Amino acid sequence: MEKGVTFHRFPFAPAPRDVREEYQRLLDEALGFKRVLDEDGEVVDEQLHPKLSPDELLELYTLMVRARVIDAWLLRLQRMGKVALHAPNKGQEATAVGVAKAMKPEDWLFPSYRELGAYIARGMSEEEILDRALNTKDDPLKGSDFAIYGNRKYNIVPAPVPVGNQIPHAVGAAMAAKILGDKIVTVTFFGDGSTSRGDFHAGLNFAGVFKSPVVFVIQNNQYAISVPVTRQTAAPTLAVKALAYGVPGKRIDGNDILVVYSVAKEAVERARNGGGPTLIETVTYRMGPHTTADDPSRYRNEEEVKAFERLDPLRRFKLYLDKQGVLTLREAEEIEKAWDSKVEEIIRRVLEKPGLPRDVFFHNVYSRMPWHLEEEYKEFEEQFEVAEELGLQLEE
Amino acid sequence: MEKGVTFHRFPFAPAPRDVREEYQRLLDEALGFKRVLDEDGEVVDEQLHPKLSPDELLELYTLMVRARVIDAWLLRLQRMGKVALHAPNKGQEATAVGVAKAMKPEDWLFPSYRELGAYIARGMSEEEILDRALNTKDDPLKGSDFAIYGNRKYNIVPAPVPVGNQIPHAVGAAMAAKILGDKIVTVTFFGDGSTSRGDFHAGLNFAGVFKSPVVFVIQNNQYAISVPVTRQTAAPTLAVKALAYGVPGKRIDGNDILVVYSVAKEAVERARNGGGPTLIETVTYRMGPHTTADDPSRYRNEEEVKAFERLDPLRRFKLYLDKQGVLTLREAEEIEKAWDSKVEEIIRRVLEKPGLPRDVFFHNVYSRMPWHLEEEYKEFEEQFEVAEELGLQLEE
Amino acid sequence: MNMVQALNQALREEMRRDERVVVLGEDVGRRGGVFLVTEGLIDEFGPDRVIDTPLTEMGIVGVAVGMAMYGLRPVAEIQFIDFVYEAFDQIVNNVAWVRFRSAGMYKTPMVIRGPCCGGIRGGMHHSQSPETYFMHTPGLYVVMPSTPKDAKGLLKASIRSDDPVIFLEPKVIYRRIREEVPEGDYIVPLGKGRLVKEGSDVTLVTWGAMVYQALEAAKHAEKRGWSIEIIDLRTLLPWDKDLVLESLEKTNRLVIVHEARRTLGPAAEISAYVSENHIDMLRGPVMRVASYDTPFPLAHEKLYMPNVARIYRAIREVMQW
Amino acid sequence: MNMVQALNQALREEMRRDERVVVLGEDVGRRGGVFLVTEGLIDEFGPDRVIDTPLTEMGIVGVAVGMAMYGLRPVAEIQFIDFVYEAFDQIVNNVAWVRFRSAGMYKTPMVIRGPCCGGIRGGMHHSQSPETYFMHTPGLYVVMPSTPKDAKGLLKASIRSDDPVIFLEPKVIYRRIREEVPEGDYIVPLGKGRLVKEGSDVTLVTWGAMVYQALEAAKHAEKRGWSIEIIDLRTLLPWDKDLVLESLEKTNRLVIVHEARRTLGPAAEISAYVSENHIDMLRGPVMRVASYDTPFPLAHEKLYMPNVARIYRAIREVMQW
Ligand SMILES: Cc1ncc(C[n+]2csc(CCOP(=O)(O)OP(=O)(O)O)c2C)c(N)n1
Ligand SMILES: Cc1ncc(C[n+]2csc(CCOP(=O)(O)OP(=O)(O)O)c2C)c(N)n1
Ligand SMILES: [Mg+2]
Ligand SMILES: [Mg+2]
Repeated sequence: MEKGVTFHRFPFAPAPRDVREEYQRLLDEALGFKRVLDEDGEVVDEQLHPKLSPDELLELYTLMVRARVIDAWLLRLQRMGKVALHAPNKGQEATAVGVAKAMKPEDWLFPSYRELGAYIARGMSEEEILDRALNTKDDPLKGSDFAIYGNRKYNIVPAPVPVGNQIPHAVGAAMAAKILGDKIVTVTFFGDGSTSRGDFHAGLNFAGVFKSPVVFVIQNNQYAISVPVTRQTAAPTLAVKALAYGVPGKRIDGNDILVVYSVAKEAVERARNGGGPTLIETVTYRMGPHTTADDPSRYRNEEEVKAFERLDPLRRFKLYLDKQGVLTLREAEEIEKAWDSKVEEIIRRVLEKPGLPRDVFFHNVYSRMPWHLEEEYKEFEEQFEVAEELGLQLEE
Repeated sequence: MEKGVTFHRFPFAPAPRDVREEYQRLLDEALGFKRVLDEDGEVVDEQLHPKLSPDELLELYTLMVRARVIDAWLLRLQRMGKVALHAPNKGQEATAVGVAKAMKPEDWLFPSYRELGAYIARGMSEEEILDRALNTKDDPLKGSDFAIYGNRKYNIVPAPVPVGNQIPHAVGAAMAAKILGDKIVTVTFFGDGSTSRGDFHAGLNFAGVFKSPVVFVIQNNQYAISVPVTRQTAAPTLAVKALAYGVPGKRIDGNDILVVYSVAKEAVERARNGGGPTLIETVTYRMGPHTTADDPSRYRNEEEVKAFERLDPLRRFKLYLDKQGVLTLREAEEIEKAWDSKVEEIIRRVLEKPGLPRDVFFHNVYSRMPWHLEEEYKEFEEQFEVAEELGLQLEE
Repeated sequence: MNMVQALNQALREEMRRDERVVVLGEDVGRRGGVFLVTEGLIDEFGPDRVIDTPLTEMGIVGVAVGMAMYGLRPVAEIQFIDFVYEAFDQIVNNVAWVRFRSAGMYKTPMVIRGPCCGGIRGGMHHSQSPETYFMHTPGLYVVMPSTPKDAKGLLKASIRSDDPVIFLEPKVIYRRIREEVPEGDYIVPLGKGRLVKEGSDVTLVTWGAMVYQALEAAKHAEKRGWSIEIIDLRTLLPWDKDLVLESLEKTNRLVIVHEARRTLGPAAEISAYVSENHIDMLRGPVMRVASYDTPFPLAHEKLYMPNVARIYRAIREVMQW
Repeated sequence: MNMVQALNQALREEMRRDERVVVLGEDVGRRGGVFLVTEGLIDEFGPDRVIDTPLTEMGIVGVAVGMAMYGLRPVAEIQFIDFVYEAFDQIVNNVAWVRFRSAGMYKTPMVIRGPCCGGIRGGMHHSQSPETYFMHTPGLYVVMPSTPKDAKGLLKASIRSDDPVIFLEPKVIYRRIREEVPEGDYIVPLGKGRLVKEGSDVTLVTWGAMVYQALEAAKHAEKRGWSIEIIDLRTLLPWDKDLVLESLEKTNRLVIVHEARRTLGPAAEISAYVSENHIDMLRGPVMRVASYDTPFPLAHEKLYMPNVARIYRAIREVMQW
C-alpha cells in the first residue's frame, strides 16, 4: 500500500481523452434501447440474437409459461383466502427467466419478490412455491415473510421485504467470492422504485470501487405501486444511474427474452472473468396490480394496460417460435394448458398438507436459544392450558 | 392529476434526440474542469471572469484571509487544550467564500464543518466563532456538538456531525420555499466522502424530481480522512454523479475564487428563477490534517502536500490582485498581519468569558420540559449536595 | 366513522386550517395511501401539498426535516412503519435533535405517521411495533391511538405540536372499530392517557389494539371476581405517569400489555419506573405481557402477540399476591 | 497492554487462525482506524482482507451481511458507534434477521464493532451508548468490555460466534486502563458477566467504563459501612441473569448503572425482569443511575453521565430499606 499522489485522479484538470471516450460509449448504451425481437416476434438485431437450439428455445418458453401459470394460481389462491399476499409477475417473465438462464447453478441469485420465472428456471418446483405460499409444513422458509421465495439448494437467497436491502448483500457476496477465489457471479433483481433507496447507492458504489463480480438487474416495470418512474427520478433512464458509479449501464427490452438472455449472459461472463459489475435496466411493464392488496384503477387506466399488451413477452416469443418453426401457436397453447392442469393437481395435493408447528417462530432466531427466549417459550406453552381453563379457542 | 400513459418516458424506445443532446452537454461539463485563474493568477477564461470592482475583489481577499487566520488560531487553541476539536479549513477558502458571496442574505446555507470562510462571508464574526469553539456563555449553539457553526441570524443552519445528513434538509427547505412562494435558494456544502452516503442519493434525487431551488457544492478535497477519492468511487469525477438524477453537474477549480464565484452565482440565480438544482464539484485540496485528532503522515506524503501548495487559493488570488493592480503582495500581507493581531486580541477577551451554565443540556430537548426530564433535573441538582457530603469535587 | 376516515378528516381539517401543513410519502397522492388514509387530499390541496415521493424513507424524513426547519408542518407517511429504519439516522440526529443541536434556533414540528402492529397476517415487515426505538430517543413524542375519535384528536394535537411526533396507527383496527367522531375541531392532548374502564384489583396498562384484548381478558377475570382497571396510555413518551399512579394507589397491582417485544419493550420502562419510585405501592410483581423476542412471524401471529389467555394468566399471577 | 492493543491482537490472531475473517470500514486500512485498533493489519493481511470502504455505514454493514452469508466472517468497524444509524435498516432486517427469514439456511456470523460512550469531550456524535436499540432487536448479541483482557477474549468469542454481535468499545478506557493480557488464544464466553468485587449489602450491576465509577462509589459507600458487590455484565444481550440473581439473593438490593439514557435504557429491562420474576428478593426499590434523557452534550458531559456522587446517592437510597 503506497501513499501519495498516485491516489488522485486528474485533480486539477479535465478528464483525459480515454475517460471521456469511455464515458461517451457508456452514455450511448445507457440512453439507448436494445432488443432482438420486435412486437411481432420479428428478429431486428442479428448480432444479439443468441444461437440457441430448438430445445433450448422450447425450454425458455416452457419456463415462462410455468411462471405465468403459477402466478395466476397464486392470485386465485389469494382470492380464496389461502395465500396471505401475492405480487403478480405477469408481463415480467422474460426478464426473470432470461437472466436466470444466463447464470450458472453455482452463481448466487439475490432476487426481489417478483421473479417466479427465475426461481423455476433455477430448479424450484411448483410444489415448493406452493408450500411456501401456503405455509405448509414443508415451507422451506418456515412461515417467515410473505411473497418471498428462496432456497439455499438453488443458491436463491430469500429477499428481505424492505426493497433494495438485498443489493449490498449481492455485492458483499460477490466481494467474498472474489476474496476466496471462487469463480462465481452474483445477480440481484430489484424494481425501478428501489433505485431510490440508499441500498442501491451503497451497493452500486461498492461494486464499482471493488470491481465486484455482480450483475444488477433493474426490472423497470414503470411503477412503484402507484408512483410512475417519471416521478421516481428525473434521470431519463435508469441505466444512466450506473455512470455515477463507474459501472456500465445497459438499457434493454425486458419483454424480449432473447435480448435479456444475451445481454445478461455477456454481463455475467464479463463479471466472472474479472471485468467487474454491470447494471442492466430491463424495460418492462407490470400487467397486473402491484400486489393482491392493490387497486391499480386508482392510478392507471385500462387503456394503458391494453396498450402494453402488444408487448407481452409470451406473445412475442410465441410469434418468434412459430416463425422459427420451433413451435406452432397451437402447440404453444397446449403447453400452457398442460401446465395449468398439472399445477391444479399439485395444488390439490398441497392444500391437504398440515401447516407449520405452532411454536415455529421460536426457532432460527439464534443458533441456540438464549435463556430469555427459553423462558418466554415456557410462557408460550402455558397459554394453551390457560385457554383451556377459560374455555377459549386460541386463534393461531 | 391525470392518470395514464403520459407518465411513461419512452418506455420501449431509446431516449429521443433532444434528451441525448442534453445529456451530451451535461457529460461534457461533468467531465470537464473550469477555471478563471491559472496557478500563477493569470486569467485563462475571460468569459467566466466575473466583472468585480476593486472593492469587491478586496472583500473576497479579506474574507479568505480572515478564514485562514481564524483557522490557524483555532488550531492553536486546540493544541492549547482550549478547543475540543478543530477541522482545519486551510486550502479550501476559495470555495467557501466564493459560494457564500454568490448567495443573497435571505438564501439559506446548510454547511458542513469545513467552511469558516462562508460563515464569515455571511456575517459571522470571529468573536462568535470563538464563543462557539470555546463554549463560552455566548456560544450560540450552547455547548452542543463540536466543530459546528451556525446561527439563524445569518441563515446558516448548524450542521449535523454525521456527514451528509444536511443534504436532504437543504432540499426540503428549498421545496418548502418553493411551496410557500419564497424566492430563496438553499445551498449545501459537503465533502467528497459524503457523496457515498444515502443522504446524498436521496437529496439529489428529490431535488431532480421536484426541480428544487438548491445548489449542491461538493468540496472535493481529495480525501475523506485517509480515504482518497479514487477509493470513494469508481466514477471519474464527482460531478458526473449528478447525471444519475437528471441534475447538471459542473466540475471547477475550487482553489480559484473567481470561477467558484461565477459558477455558483449562475447556479444560484438559475435556481432562484425556477431552473432547478445544480451540483458543483469544486476540486480542492485539504492542506492540513483532517482534524486536530488526525495524523495525515500515516496516509500521505509531505511531497504531495508540497506539490499542491502551488494551487493555494490565497497565493493565486494574491498574484491576480497584484497583476490587476488592486493590491500589491506587500499590502496583501499587511492585511493578513492586521487580522492576525485583531483575532489575537479577540481571543484574549473571549478566553476571559465564563462558560455555559452547568444545566445547559436540559434545555432545548423539547419546547417544554416533560415530566420525566423534570424529575431527572431534580436528581441532577441533588448530586451537588451529595458531592459536598462526600467531599468530592465534581468534574464538569 | 372508522379510524382511517377519522385520520383522513384530521389531515383534511388541519390542512384547511393551516396552509403550512403538507403531506408527503410513497403513494400518498393519487393512490391515497395504501390504506387510503390520505384519500382525496390531493384533489383538494394539489400536488404541492400532497406529495408523492420517490421510494426512500431516508429521503422522505430527511426532506421533511428541511421543510419543518424552513417553516412548514410536514406529515410524513411511512407506508408501513416497519420500513422506517432507513430513516433512523435522520430521525435520531435530526428529527429529534435539531432543536438541541441548534440551541432552539431551529425546530422540527413534524409528524411521522404510519400503520403499525400486527393482526393482519402481514408477516415480519408489515406488523411491527417499534415504540422502543423512538421512546429511547429524546426529543420525540410517541403516540398510538386505539379509537377513531382519539386518532383524530391525537393527530391534530401532533400536527400542532412544536415537537416532532412519531404517530403509530394500529392497522388491524383501521376499519374494524367504528364510533361517533365529532366533526370539526377538537384535540386530544399529548401525554394524557385514557381511563378505559374502572376497576379496583388490578391496573392494566396498555395501548393500541391491545386495549381490546385487555377488555376481553378483563371479562374473564371479572367472572372470577377480580376487578380490572384498564388504562390506554395513548402517548408512550412521555407516558401518563399520574394516571397510572392514581390507579395503582387503588389497586397496588400492575400488568402491562403491549405488542412490542418483551426485552426492553415499553413495559420495561413503566415497570422500572414504578419499582424505582413507588415500590411501596406494589403488592406483587409487575407483569409484562408482550410479544416474544423473535422477529414478527407470518405463521401463527395470534400466538405470538399477547392474547386473552396470556393477559388473563398475568392477571391471575398478580392476584395471587 | 491497553484495550486498543488487546483488540488489535485479537483481530490479528483471529485473522491468522481463520482466513475467512476480514475487516472492513472507514479508514481501517492504511490509517489503521482513527483509534488505531486495526493498525498494521493491512500490512500483514493485505487490502483484500483489510478493506478501506467508501463512507457509508449502510454500505459497510450491508456488504458485510452479503460477505457473511457467503461464508466470510466480517468484522465491520463503525468509526464511532454514533454513526451506526444509517445502517440500522440493514442491522435490523438483515444482520439480525437473515437467519430467521431464511429458516436457518443462511446466517450472518459477523461483528459490528466501534468505539462508544462518553468521557472524551466528544460531544453529541462521538459519545453515545446505543445498547438499547440493539438489545431490543432479537437475533443480536450485544457486548461491551471494560478491561483489555476481557476485550480480547470477548472479541475472539464474538468473531467465532455463529450469531451476529454488536461489539461496543468504551473509548475513554482505550488507553487509560492497562493490564496483563495473555498472548495467544483464550476466549471470554458471551453471555457471562464478571464479579468485579464481592459485597453483601447492595448489588451494583454495570458495564463498560462505568465499572470504574462504580468502584469509586463503592469506596465511599464502604466508608459508611455498606458493602457493595459489583457485577460487570460484559454481555448485555443476553445478560447474565444467574450472576445477578445469585448476588441479589445475598444483598436483596439492586442498583444498575449505565451510560445509556435512562428511559428504556438497559437498566429498565433488568429492573423489570427482577420485579416480574423475583420481587420477593427485593427489599427496596431498584435504582437506576443513567445518563439523562437528552442528547449527549459537549458541555458538562461529566455531569451528564453517571458519576460517583450519583451512584453513591442511589446506594444510599436503597440502603434506607
Ligand atoms: C423500504 C420499503 N419501503 C416501502 C415498501 C412498500 N412497497 C412494497 S413494494 C413497493 C414498490 C416497489 O417498487 P419497485 O421497486 O419498482 O418494484 P415493483 O413492485 O414495481 O416490482 C413499495 C413502496 C417496501 N417494501 N420497502
Ligand atoms: C456518517 C458519518 N460517518 C463517519 C463520520 C466520521 N468522519 C468525520 S469526517 C469524515 C470524512 C469526511 O470526508 P469528506 O466528506 O470528504 O469531507 P472532508 O472531511 O474531507 O471535508 C468521516 C469519515 C461522520 N462524521 N459521519
Ligand atoms: Mg416497479
Ligand atoms: Mg474530503
